[in-house]
Amino acid sequence: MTEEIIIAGFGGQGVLSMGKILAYSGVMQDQEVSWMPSYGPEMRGGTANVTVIVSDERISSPILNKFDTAIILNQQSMDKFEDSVKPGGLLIFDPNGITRFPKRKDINIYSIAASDEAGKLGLSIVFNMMVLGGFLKLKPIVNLENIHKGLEKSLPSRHHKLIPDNEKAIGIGMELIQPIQVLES
Amino acid sequence: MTEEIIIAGFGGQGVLSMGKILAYSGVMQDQEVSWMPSYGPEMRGGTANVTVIVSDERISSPILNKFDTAIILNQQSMDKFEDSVKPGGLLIFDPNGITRFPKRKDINIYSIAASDEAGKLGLSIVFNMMVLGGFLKLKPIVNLENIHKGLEKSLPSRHHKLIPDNEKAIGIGMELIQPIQVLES
Amino acid sequence: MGELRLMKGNEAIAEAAIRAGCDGYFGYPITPQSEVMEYLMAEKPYESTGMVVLQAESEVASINMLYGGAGTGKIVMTSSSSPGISLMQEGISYLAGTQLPALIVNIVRGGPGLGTIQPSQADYNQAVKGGGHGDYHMIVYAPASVQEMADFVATGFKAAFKYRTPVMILSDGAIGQMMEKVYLSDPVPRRTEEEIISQCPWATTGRPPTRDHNIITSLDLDPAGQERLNLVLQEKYRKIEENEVMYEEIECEDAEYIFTAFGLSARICQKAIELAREKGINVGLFRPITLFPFPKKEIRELGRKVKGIMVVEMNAGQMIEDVRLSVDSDIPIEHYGRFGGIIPTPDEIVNVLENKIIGD
Amino acid sequence: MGELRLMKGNEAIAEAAIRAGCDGYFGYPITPQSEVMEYLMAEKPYESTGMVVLQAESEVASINMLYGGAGTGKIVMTSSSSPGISLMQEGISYLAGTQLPALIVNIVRGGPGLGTIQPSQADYNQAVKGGGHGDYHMIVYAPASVQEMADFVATGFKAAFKYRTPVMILSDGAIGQMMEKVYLSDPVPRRTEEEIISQCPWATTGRPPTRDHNIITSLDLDPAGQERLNLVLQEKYRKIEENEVMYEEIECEDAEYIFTAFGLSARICQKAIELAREKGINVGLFRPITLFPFPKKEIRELGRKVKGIMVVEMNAGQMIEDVRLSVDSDIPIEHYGRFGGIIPTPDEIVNVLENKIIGD
Amino acid sequence: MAKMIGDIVIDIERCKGCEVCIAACPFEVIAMSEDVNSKGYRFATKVNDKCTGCTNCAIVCPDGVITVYRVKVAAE
Amino acid sequence: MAKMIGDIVIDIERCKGCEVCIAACPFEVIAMSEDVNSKGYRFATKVNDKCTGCTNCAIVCPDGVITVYRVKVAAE
Amino acid sequence: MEEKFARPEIRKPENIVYKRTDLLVDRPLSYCPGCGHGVVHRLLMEVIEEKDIVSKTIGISPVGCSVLAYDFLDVDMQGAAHGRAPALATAITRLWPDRYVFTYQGDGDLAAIGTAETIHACNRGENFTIIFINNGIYGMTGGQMAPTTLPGMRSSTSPYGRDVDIMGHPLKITELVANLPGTYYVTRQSVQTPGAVRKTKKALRKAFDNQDLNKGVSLVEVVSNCNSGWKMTPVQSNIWMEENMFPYYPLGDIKVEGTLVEK
Amino acid sequence: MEEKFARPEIRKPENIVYKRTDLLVDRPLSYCPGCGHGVVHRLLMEVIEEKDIVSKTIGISPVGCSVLAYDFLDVDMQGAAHGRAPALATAITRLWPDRYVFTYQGDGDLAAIGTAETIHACNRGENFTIIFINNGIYGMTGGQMAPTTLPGMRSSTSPYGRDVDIMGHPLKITELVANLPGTYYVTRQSVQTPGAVRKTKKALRKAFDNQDLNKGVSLVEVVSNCNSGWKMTPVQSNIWMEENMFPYYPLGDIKVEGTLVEK
Ligand SMILES: Cc1ncc(C[n+]2csc(CCOP(=O)(O)OP(=O)(O)O)c2C)c(N)n1
Ligand SMILES: Cc1ncc(C[n+]2csc(CCOP(=O)(O)OP(=O)(O)O)c2C)c(N)n1
Ligand code: SF4
Ligand code: SF4
Ligand code: SF4
Ligand code: SF4
Ligand code: SF4
Ligand code: SF4
Ligand SMILES: [Mg+2]
Ligand SMILES: [Mg+2]
Repeated sequence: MTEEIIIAGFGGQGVLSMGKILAYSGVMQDQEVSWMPSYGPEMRGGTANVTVIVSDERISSPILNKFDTAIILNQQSMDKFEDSVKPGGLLIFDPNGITRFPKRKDINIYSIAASDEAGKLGLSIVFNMMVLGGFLKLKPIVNLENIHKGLEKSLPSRHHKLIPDNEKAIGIGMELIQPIQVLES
Repeated sequence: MTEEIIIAGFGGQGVLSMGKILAYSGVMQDQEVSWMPSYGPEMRGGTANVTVIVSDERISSPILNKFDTAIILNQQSMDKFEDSVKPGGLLIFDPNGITRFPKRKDINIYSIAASDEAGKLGLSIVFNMMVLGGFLKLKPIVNLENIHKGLEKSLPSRHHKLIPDNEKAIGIGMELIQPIQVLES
Repeated sequence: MGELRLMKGNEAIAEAAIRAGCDGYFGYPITPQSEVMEYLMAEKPYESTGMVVLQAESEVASINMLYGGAGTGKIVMTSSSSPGISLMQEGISYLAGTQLPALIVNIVRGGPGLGTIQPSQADYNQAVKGGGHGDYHMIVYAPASVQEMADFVATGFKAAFKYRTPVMILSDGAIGQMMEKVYLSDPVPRRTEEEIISQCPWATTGRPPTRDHNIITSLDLDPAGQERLNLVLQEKYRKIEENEVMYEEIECEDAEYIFTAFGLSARICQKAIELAREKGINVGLFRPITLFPFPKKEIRELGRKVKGIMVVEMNAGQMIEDVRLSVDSDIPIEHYGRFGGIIPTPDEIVNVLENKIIGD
Repeated sequence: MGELRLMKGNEAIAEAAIRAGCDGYFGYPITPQSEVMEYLMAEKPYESTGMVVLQAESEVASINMLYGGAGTGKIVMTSSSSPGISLMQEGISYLAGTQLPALIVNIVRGGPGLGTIQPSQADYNQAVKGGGHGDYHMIVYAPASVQEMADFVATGFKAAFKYRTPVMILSDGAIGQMMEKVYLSDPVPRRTEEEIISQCPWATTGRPPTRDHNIITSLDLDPAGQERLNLVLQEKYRKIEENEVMYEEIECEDAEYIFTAFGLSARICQKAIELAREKGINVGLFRPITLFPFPKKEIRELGRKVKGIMVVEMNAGQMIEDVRLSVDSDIPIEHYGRFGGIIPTPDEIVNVLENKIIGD
Repeated sequence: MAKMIGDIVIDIERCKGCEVCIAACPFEVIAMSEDVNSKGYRFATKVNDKCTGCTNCAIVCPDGVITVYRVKVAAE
Repeated sequence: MAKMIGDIVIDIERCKGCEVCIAACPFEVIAMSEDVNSKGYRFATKVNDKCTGCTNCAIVCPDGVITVYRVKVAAE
Repeated sequence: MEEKFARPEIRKPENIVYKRTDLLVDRPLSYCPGCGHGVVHRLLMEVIEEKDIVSKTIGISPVGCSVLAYDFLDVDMQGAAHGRAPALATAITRLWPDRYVFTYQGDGDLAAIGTAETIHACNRGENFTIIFINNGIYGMTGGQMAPTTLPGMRSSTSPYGRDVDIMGHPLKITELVANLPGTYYVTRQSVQTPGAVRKTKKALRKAFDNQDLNKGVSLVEVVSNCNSGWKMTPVQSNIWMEENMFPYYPLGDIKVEGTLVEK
Repeated sequence: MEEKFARPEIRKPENIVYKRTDLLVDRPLSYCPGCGHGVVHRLLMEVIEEKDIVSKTIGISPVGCSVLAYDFLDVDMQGAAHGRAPALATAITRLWPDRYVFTYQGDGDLAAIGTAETIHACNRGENFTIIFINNGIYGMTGGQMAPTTLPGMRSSTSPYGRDVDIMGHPLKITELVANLPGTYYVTRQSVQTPGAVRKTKKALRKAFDNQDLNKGVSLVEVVSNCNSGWKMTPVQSNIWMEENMFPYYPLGDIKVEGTLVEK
């Protein structure tokens, strides 16, 4: 099993930490992982993205231009990464702030209204975990036990009290995710 | 004609300027010349030397380890350069400060008591020109007219009033120089 | 087997340094490697192991702190990225000339000039041929994973002391910024003062009545003395070339063609090998791990077996000169490079292999 | 034919700069090249031609003054020697990255570190392969006489502006300190403000209403933009390699063996040729005058005609790599070098030729 | 006494929602929008009519996105 | 009152003839030689008996070539 | 978007009392929301515009958050290497003596790596203006400690607060260079309130006016927030700055017309 | 050689009241006749000897005429790159906190190329001693202008005298660093007379004593002749120094126990 994922959105949306928790969960179940962020000043207020690979085998390139899954949290990222999903791959997006929906028909597209839901529930801080939950519903590449361990490892101990909220958010995300049908245009 | 000369002594003895005047005189009679000094902090109070080449042809290496003529003004330089004179070559030294006379028998050795004489005549400042005069007596590689021009060129104009003294010193040096017989030891 | 962590390459370097008993780190912030110092400042090894961590006023100061620190016989390191490393060239030349052990990490970014902060491999020549003045070399390690970022710290310290030479880890922004699994070795304690004094009899530890004063200098106003020093250095480099070569061969047994690449490029070539082999092209990877000493003999032998070599670098063609100087068979040796922070993709690498080498 | 003088190499550089219409010199004292600035300060061109001469607080400041000055479109230069040039590596990389014309003189001394002040050629790699970070080149001239020290100043300025690139004169302490005859060209006036503005539309001259503001930078945070800049540079280097190669062949017509040497070494090889030919060995000299661009084609062709090449350098073997990379015939190519300020003597060169190449 | 009536125009696409203008306005004319612009920032909006055109908001705005208009009218 | 009698020993091979000691001696004890040493320097010599061993010459000597001796004797 | 409180009757060109100067290039600034860099950029361009010296102005941008200043300031500009802007400016001023030359530098740039270049340009009395943005941190590289970071202040390389015993004291480089004979005007200002902004603009104007006199360096320090680096909202950061930075870096003129201001 | 005025009856070991310390290596100093470097070397070694700290002392020599100091001072020594001695000393002091660390630097080294390292080590309050030989010139490289060269003073790069309008003002770096919180003791002395030598020795002793307190940098400036560079005889040069250097660089303590001395 090798899963190659890009997660992309605004700087403040928890994109990097979502990737890190996913990667750490992979580590917890003895898989090979890599987490490769975009970095530098363009992150300031701008977009951020991270490539996460979880695999049973030694990972060759940590940098990719095609992905099994793209998790997309703003319009810029949609513009940039829709085409990078491999045929037959998966694209998940949060519709909040998306002005142009994805058009590809050779991939599976899901929407997850995590931003709205998190706002409603007062769980904005774990919005990213909802999105992760949605992804894991579709591709359960790491199991819940290892996610728990991953959370423990990747959150600084002063934030461990937030782990239950994180896990709750994952559960909510699993419920929230919805397939999208791309219409003929 | 190619004449390869080393001039060596203490820093203050005018070694470099003697070489420069000789070289400039060569330039004045349309010859190729090079003037290659030792340089750097070891000159501070220590020894100084300069390699001068005057030639009718393009000069290949400006740095030599064998010389047609060595002009030697202190003991350290005698120690260092006696052996560098080509067989059949010329060694000229001022005996002042020389504690160990040259021993080679395959070269021509001359002594010139320029330092004493210059002191006596109150011409210490042109002591080096006396030595040059001695050399030119033996090897008239540049003529007096061109030496005059060389002096004009190499002395800053505020020192041009000293040219007559310089020329006088050359004349004195021509008189002063004496062959030396190396005794069997 | 040590402790398992998910870490950035830069963090791995910092943690590995603490665990390797490093005595002092001196650095100045620059992207993409500031995490090295940030990690150290957060870990406060000065409270645990006693390791000194100091933010200098510049890279010129950093390298000269490193030089001063190295003179004490302690285990010291600095890290920076391309423009900062350029500022260190005088100091590096001094370290080489005085034969002091020290570790310098260069997390390369795209140049020249201010360039970009994206990863690059354009500092190969600077690291390997000598960016500073004079005839000298550093041992240069090119890690290709976070694990190696950690491992080469201790390896580097060891080599630095074994040969009394500056050592460089030449990596890039991508490996510095990415996280991977890393097994951290168990911490070794910092050496005691007595150990340092006995292991480094050349160091400035304070002159006891029992020995002459130690002098650390690269100056010799006597050219003969300076030449002797240079001959000692050249002899040292010969020994290093004899003993310290490191490289990796991946899928070379049946290979008709060979990629040669170091660091991040080697990782990308591995992916390219997957793609090429899917297409039925038998290609392998030769990865020099030490760039100086360069694995000349090994690539020469490979060169005699294969039909062509493609050198993939994130630069305009630097290591390829060492490949060409090493290989003695009459096969095509071509370069493929991207610049300025652009990372070549596996498929374009395969394309170029097909067009430039196989199509030849 | 110009004015005839007997001058030191360093003085010739300074005088030639004034005569070439140089607008600004920025430097910091270091042996064996301090005469460049001293000569300028004594000549006071700021009173005659208006040329600025400024003693900076360091070489880092000098090179950045040079960089600032180059940005104005004016003709600017600096000079230093090995350790000082190492400190300039960041600035040189900036000059290359921003494509600015500037002349840098390196009067090389023995290294590494503080080394010695005696002449050396150990900075070949630094000058030619890039001592700074990133993929860049300078055009590098290696004068072998005081005449060439003078001549290459104007040549260098011209090339610098033609290609908008930093140019280096790579010489050594001996050529800097020695006096030879030199014919100085007639002075050309400094360009007027109008000429500069029209000839250098890219320069920071102050934005008139008629054009966009000029920006001089090497930064492009977008890797694609940075790659474009790099491709422009590589294309420029290709053109330079095509057009700017300079070399000299001495007694090569009938030569069975060839010395290859630059700068001072080439002068010494000429003497060695005299000695060797006296012994009946037909040897000639191939002297690269530009080290970048390296006269690859020319030495390749020579290599096909002779029985062996001996590369003589005052270093541990640096240019020899470029010779090996150029020559495609199967002849012995050996190196002879002395270090740290020691100058090889003509007879030892002949000896080595006999033993290492002919005896082969 | 003459009275000043002012108005401001905010380039909301360039506003970064820093709220510095809010602190600078003596008449609490400015507040943050609920919506975000295309960069994801909430932006400054005019929320009442009390603007005197004093320019305070504009001169402290780091992004220079406020244009201020002012006319003098007779006191009421 | 006790009187001091001093003496100095100059390492003439290391003396560089700078004359700084001459200026420092309150009793004009030191003067320069006519001869030069092997480095070509004229060197400092004692030219009278007036030395009190005050050490002035020694402590200003840049080359540290002067050793000073002193004994206290009863006043004459 | 519909505007509720718009007053179209007033929004006429003739009623404009403040608008962004055209000398600021028409593109979004790259700074974080609320960052003082933007204000200073604007004031600088207003001064150049008012003095009508665009065609005689050359600016030097540093390496720091304002590295891209050349993209925003519509005058000829050259990007310096980190810390070296005063060296560039020295050469440019001497080669184009009738130009108005300014450097724009952060505290890391000017007071850490560029210390020697700053001191020596100030000591030589070069005829240019230094605009010095002191935000107590390395903004661009992600909030590391700067020479000017306050005692106890957190940064990514002083995560437990600056410990002066280990990390040294904050460096008041502005006071330091005021002591040098080559500085003619040295002042410290800020831009967090309308009043402060007006003063800073006056200071900048004075600095450029001084260049007409050729009497040496004019240095305008602007104490400014780096809300991202300080991990505060912009408004919080301005308050924190007033309460913590100003006591350590008191505002006001330090040297005027070559004479130190008595305190 | 026969000595006319020798007093063999006094020349006994027990009567020695002054002799060159054994901590000066038994070889000729490389300095020019009459150069102050030699005196300072000797005083320095006397202090180390008297404090009995050889085994705890590490010195840094600069690039300058005193580049070879390590050949003369019989303590462990490291030769710095030009100007960087304070950086080396910083690292050494921190890595060997109980050692006595000193730098020995010329004015070109300390106040030109090394400005940033000097200022920042002083500002951090590193616990070492700086011995600063101010001879107003670059001695080693043949007499070029230094930051401390006086106005109007000739040097090989100011052959018509230092023109402050073009070449900048002399830099009083000692006064400058005295203003920094990290300096504990700052003084300016000289060594041309017996009295001056005694004061300098006291100052050096105080500097090393201060290192026991760990309160920051002690800097001892010694205004010294460079008779070669100045092109005078040693004795002339000392007089010239008193008449010209001292008015500009007045002798005496500038900062004692962390407090500036009122003038
Ligand atoms: C030689 C070099 N060293 C380090 C850096 C990395 N660097 C970029 S900006 C910066 C500091 C910026 O801080 P400051 O000058 O205070 O400006 P700010 O971003 O706070 O406005 C550093 C260290 C670099 N680009 N070049
Ligand atoms: C990087 C570098 N730049 C320049 C030099 C040349 N250099 C050697 S000593 C020196 C100046 C010495 O002057 P100073 O520090 O005043 O010491 P002094 O000789 O007067 O005692 C210079 C510029 C060098 N060795 N290295
Ligand atoms: S100050 Fe400017 S950028 Fe900030 S909220 Fe107000 S209008 Fe927007
Ligand atoms: S112009 Fe003055 S009153 Fe109007 S909104 Fe701005 S600050 Fe408020
Ligand atoms: S010890 Fe005193 S009295 Fe004796 S020679 Fe020296 S200075 Fe003169
Ligand atoms: S001071 Fe010393 S070196 Fe100078 S003359 Fe006197 S004894 Fe000789
Ligand atoms: S990081 Fe700080 S200084 Fe930089 S733009 Fe953001 S707030 Fe401004
Ligand atoms: S050159 Fe000057 S400083 Fe150097 S040793 Fe001579 S007198 Fe002393
Ligand atoms: Mg800052
Ligand atoms: Mg000096």
